[in-house]
Amino acid sequence: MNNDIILSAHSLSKEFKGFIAVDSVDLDIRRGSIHALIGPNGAGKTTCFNLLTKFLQPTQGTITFNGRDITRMSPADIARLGLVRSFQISAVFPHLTALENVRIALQRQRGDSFDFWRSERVLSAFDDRAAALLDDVGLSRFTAVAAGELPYGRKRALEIATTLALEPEMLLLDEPMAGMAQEDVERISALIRRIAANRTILMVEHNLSVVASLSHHITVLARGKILAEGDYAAVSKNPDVIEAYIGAGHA
Amino acid sequence: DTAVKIGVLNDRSGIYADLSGEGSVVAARMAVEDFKAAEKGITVEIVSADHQNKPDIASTIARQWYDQEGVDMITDVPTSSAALAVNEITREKNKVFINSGAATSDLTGKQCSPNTVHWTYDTYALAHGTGGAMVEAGGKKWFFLTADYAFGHALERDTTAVVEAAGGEVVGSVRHPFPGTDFSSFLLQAQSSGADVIGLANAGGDTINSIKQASEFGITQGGQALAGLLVFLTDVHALGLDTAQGLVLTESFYWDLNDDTRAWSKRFAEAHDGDMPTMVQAGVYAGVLHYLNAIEAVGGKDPQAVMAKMKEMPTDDPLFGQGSVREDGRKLQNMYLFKVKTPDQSKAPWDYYELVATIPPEKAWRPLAEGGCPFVK
Amino acid sequence: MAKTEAVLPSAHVRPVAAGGMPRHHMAIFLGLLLLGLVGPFVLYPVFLMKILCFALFACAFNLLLGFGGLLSFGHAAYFGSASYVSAYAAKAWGLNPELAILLGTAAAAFLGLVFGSLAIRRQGIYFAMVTLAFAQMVFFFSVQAPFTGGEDGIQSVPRGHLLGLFDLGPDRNLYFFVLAIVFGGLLVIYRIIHSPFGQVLKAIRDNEPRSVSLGYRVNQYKLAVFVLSAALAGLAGATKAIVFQLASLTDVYWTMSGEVVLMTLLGGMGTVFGPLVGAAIIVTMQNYLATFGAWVTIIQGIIFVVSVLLFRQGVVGVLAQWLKRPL
Amino acid sequence: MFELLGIPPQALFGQLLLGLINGSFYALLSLGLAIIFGLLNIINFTHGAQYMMGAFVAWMLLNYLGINYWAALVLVPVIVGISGVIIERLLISRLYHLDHLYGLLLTFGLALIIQGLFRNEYGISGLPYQIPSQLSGGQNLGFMFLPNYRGWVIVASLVVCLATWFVIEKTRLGAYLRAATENPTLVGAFGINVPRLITITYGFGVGLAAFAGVLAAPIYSVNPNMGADLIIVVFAVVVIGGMGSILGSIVTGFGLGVIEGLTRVFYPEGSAVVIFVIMAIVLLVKPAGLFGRTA
Amino acid sequence: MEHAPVAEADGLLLSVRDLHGWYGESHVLHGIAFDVRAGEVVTLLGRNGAGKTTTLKAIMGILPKRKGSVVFDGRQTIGLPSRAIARAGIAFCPEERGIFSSLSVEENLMLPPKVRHGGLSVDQVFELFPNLKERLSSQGTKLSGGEQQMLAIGRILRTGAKLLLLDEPTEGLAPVIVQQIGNTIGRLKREGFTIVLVEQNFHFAASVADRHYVVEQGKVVDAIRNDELDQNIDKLHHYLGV
Ligand SMILES: Nc1ncnc2c1ncn2[C@@H]1O[C@H](COP(=O)(O)OP(=O)(O)OP(=O)(O)O)[C@@H](O)[C@H]1O
Ligand SMILES: Nc1ncnc2c1ncn2[C@@H]1O[C@H](COP(=O)(O)OP(=O)(O)OP(=O)(O)O)[C@@H](O)[C@H]1O
Ligand SMILES: [Mg+2]
Ligand SMILES: [Mg+2]
Repeated sequence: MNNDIILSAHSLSKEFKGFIAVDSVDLDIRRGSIHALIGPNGAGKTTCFNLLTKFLQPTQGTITFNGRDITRMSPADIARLGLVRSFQISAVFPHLTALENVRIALQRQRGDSFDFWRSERVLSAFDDRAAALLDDVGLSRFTAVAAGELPYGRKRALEIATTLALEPEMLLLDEPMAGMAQEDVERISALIRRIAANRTILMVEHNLSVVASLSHHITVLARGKILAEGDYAAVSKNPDVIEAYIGAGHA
Repeated sequence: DTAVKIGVLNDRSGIYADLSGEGSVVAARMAVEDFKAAEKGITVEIVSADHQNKPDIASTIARQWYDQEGVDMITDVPTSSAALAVNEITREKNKVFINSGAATSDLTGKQCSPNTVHWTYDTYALAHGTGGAMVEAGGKKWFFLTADYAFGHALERDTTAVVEAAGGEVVGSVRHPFPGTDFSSFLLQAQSSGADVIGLANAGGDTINSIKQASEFGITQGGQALAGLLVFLTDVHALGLDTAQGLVLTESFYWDLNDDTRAWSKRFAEAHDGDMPTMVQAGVYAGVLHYLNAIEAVGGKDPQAVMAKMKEMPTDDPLFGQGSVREDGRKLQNMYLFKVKTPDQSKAPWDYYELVATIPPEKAWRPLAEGGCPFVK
Repeated sequence: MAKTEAVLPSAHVRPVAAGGMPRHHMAIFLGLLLLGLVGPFVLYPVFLMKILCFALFACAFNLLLGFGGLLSFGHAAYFGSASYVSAYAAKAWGLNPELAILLGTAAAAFLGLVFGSLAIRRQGIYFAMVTLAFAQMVFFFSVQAPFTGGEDGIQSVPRGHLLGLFDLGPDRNLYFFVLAIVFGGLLVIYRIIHSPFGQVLKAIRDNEPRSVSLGYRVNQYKLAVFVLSAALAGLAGATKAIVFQLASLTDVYWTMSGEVVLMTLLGGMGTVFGPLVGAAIIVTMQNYLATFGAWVTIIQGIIFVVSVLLFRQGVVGVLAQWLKRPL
Repeated sequence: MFELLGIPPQALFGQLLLGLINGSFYALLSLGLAIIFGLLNIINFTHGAQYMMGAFVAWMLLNYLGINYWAALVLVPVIVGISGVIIERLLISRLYHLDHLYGLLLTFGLALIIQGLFRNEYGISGLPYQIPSQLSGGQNLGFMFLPNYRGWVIVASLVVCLATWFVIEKTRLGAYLRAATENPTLVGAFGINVPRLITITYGFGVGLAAFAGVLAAPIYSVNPNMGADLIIVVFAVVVIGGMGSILGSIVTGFGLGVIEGLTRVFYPEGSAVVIFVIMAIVLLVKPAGLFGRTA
Repeated sequence: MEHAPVAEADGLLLSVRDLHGWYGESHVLHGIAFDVRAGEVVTLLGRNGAGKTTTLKAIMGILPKRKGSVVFDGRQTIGLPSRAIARAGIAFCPEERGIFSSLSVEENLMLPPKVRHGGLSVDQVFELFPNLKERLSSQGTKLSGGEQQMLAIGRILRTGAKLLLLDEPTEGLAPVIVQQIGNTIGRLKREGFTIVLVEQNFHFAASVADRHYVVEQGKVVDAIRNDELDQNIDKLHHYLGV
């Protein structure tokens, strides 16, 4: 594979006691592209995610990131390489304020913060950047609110802001739009488009209009196997896909 | 006239609460009564505290008593660790310590102190009493059930020496964790060892448990004798005769020895809701009495003088009869080998022991030379 | 839904807004120092030293529970083993007190490293039980090992001369030595809490998987705080051994682990100064109830129950709420 | 006749059997803990004290009311269980909205209180309790003398353990209980009376401990501390087994009993810590515990 | 109130008046008021954080602090514990699905006790959600996000409650499934179920509901009949900030 492939998985499989959730999937994700992973429920999308980010160990197959084999790495190390994920069920630090949530991510730039002898004053350096990120996702009004008290949709937004704070080379977003009101969907799509400029993004999304408008390339999973690949136009015409996923209504 | 303050420091909530505890305070008060302090223009005050068998608590209290509350003498102090701690502080503060409750013979050995008297018993005496007498009684082959810590090891070591000296042999021993609950597997090993005597080189709850389970495995019925190296009247009381019958043990006092002991014990029982005195409590009585007598004789409470006097004049009390306090602080008196009665032998409550043998002081206690007490030349 | 409140009410650890030590904390520290300095002229020094040692112990424990969110039910292991080591070093090898104490602390830190690296593999209640079990292991070891003197413990430890110069025999001299150690310890703990490291700890306690996905090696952080806490607990234990000239099984028994939890709970877990107060209260109580035997444990139990049910923020926590300031 | 590491095989059988007996106490206690934990999400530190109460209440019934062992075997779990129900209603139930660790602290405090009270009342050196006449004596199995009573202990605990397992894992009630611990609010919103479920469960778990206590009374010294140290070992057992599965804690209980028994023969000095060592190893190789569910 | 709920009070199954709700100190519902007729499907629309979920929780009695009046089937339920409300015939499908990890899929499905006859049979549920049938024995939370959603809905269809409160049932579901759910809701309606639906997916809402209530900052600010939707579409877009 040529070097403009940033992440590639080869014959990736995951088996849960006899049940094969992901079945020898080959993925190649081009640098700088927005790549959507769609498919019916239970197709194996989230599992794929967990495999790529090493939250699950693949039963077989190899994963290479920037030409480097990461199949045996720990999730934390993957993140350090610049391959960062979000979660399908939203993940924030409930007792920290929105600002602190983002700051925790920014703090990573300092490398490991084992420096228990230093004062936390050093962290205030990140406040402006954090505020900016929150503003990007429309949370500027909530900087001082404890994340746990934000409504669901806002939590998702905060999570994305936190993820961005890591300046990751590649982002994996699991259903970023789930449970968001229209207005947020718009904003987040815009945001994703913006950040995609210098990043690669792989996302799972059921909201087809979002997929259509955002993604350059689409992989359709069904029952753990790849059903179809290509851009939206192509995929959405594919009869199998319509039958298995999109359904009559949309076609 | 002199005002004396005596501190009874012992275990009031833990494993030794029954054999010392409040009973020791009662005994101390009786001593003051019988001494008729008031008439002699000596005012005696008694304070008491619980050291919970913890040396650090014991030492804190001792310090405070000596430094702050003007206590002149501390007595009882069961649990070797606590006793040794108090022993140290008493020496440092130059006061008087009359121990009755602790077993370790170090109090008058390596750790001996010019400010300490060790009254009622010690491991050496127990080992020799039981060990020697049993072998004479025909228990030649021994197997030890030993609590796996310093105290247990010491007890086993001493007894082994006696047994072998008396022509017996030790066919084996097993070390059980301390504290332990289930001794069955160790007892099984003892049972199959073919020994005549199973020596219990442990204390408190461990001993009770091992005896209880021994009876369950029919060890005494099986012809093997069970020898408790550190068993008190209260333990037998707790076990009940069904379980404890046939057990052999050594003590320096039993309420039913003679008229004096019976009379005194009756008074004690009245003052201590019906419970008969243990040798430790008896020791506290005798110790306090001797201390007060010494003070009277000296005409003051200067520790050095009083200690000297206590060692100089013979002891005489209704409980231990004639005796003396040796240079190294060891109180010398008879020891007795008892056998626990069967339920139908027992006529009255607390009627538990039958006397098997009386061990005279010279045989009972460790010779001065062997103790290795530094300040004794 | 249910069971969301973290072990420590997060309100108490909101970081001091982008500043160093807030003024009222500064004031409290100075006040404490003052108290410490006049104390021995008013009260029995040995008693005060006991409070100081336990205060440090409790604060070290609170570092782990209140700020690391890890409830260790076996902190006696580090407290006790340190006291054994320093006692032995001072008595058998005749080391100077400061060296003996350092050695003890190091030992505790090492033990913390070993047990910690195992214990952090489990969370929450399991963690508590694992630490408790390990502590029990240390207890049995201390019973059997020859150098600990079994049940007798290590007795008559020399207080020695500080740096071989100042005689620590007199209670007052020793007292100021101890005061210095404990106060230093407290400042260290304070700084740990309010450091970048402390921030990450907070995040981890809040949402572990998320912290991982942000690239934090969570277990290393947990281990780090565990070792720090163990070491400081060791410092307290080692000092106590020199003060009482004694190291014994009580220091490694599970009741000791329970007591330190109680002190922290009563004083206010997750507060900076709570454990101090808790320690003072409990030690004083034990001192005056010593005569009541079993009642000591009963009363301690009652305090436990009451604090858990009605008084979760503890004395200082309540105070903090009342003053609307983190303490 | 050949020997195994210096131990004749018969003796070994004997030791294995004793290990099982020992294990049946671990099993009963860890089972009770597992149930309570599984459903209330608290570690019941009072468990040891309640085991002790079991033994004491049996003793009281006998000495104050002349009620014999067999009746006690049924009555005591009920009585102590009820005391548990009261504790749960009055105290523990106030903690469910909090972190589990508060439950640990509360029950720890309760344990201190209960043990203290019994110590004040009955002292520490323990009380006598005889083996019921029907079970006194024993069988000579050739390789060992097995007291009938010990045999009975194995049988009784096995039966009780398995019955419990069945109820929790295989019945609808069990499903309610498991669901209720995960999300009581939602289960309540399905129309199920969660608080009552939880109370019953706690009572039952405590009852198990009390049952173990009665079984123990005739062979172990009945004293206020009998549960205190035991419970810590049981905690280790629970960690090794992983509280995820009921069956797991039963198997682990018996298994560790045997292992400990064997250590007593081959390396007695280590028998106190062997379980903790195993726990350390398990944590290394299988952190979730042998039967634990990894979330 | 400027928006008229339902004029004629006949056949009212649920009537909410001046409903207030709190999370700890924060006052989230400020006098919600709306009505639902028997056999009707109504949706609560609104932006994130408007208070839709909270409203459902309050009706279900699982919001710790609530005031006001919720009359269900002629009976005041505001004071009742949630289990009593459930027994009265209301069932709730939470936003976060609430699948039990310690229960198998089957146990999850069977968990809610039947409160009345007329619920779907298990087979009917499988018919709706074939995925579930294949994974019956696996651990509930091991299901994919969507499968969990199906399970969460499926299990309350069994209970035979009269009134179903569904919080964003289509969230994270594939279009095919969304259509299925749509059909299901239609069918349930025909079978006489009454449904209160919280939705972000406004197209979906339009396809199934009779009426829409718009929630803003803890108040119902408007009520729109589905057949008048086209006239009001701009207003609605304004509300939802599209
Ligand atoms: N830990 C697990 N154990 C067993 N089976 C699992 C596990 N995780 C997922 N599965 C199964 O693997 C299949 C794929 O799950 P996955 O979560 O990847 O689906 P998905 O594509 O993300 O679906 P959705 O869009 O609904 O989230 C599902 O059938 C699920 O039941
Ligand atoms: N557990 C909580 N504690 C405190 N405040 C909360 C909590 N949950 C929700 N809130 C607040 O209550 C308000 C309403 O939340 P709710 O979840 O009802 O909104 P929603 O309309 O359901 O939003 P969404 O469409 O995102 O689900 C929001 O402002 C939110 O911040
Ligand atoms: Mg998914
Ligand atoms: Mg909602």
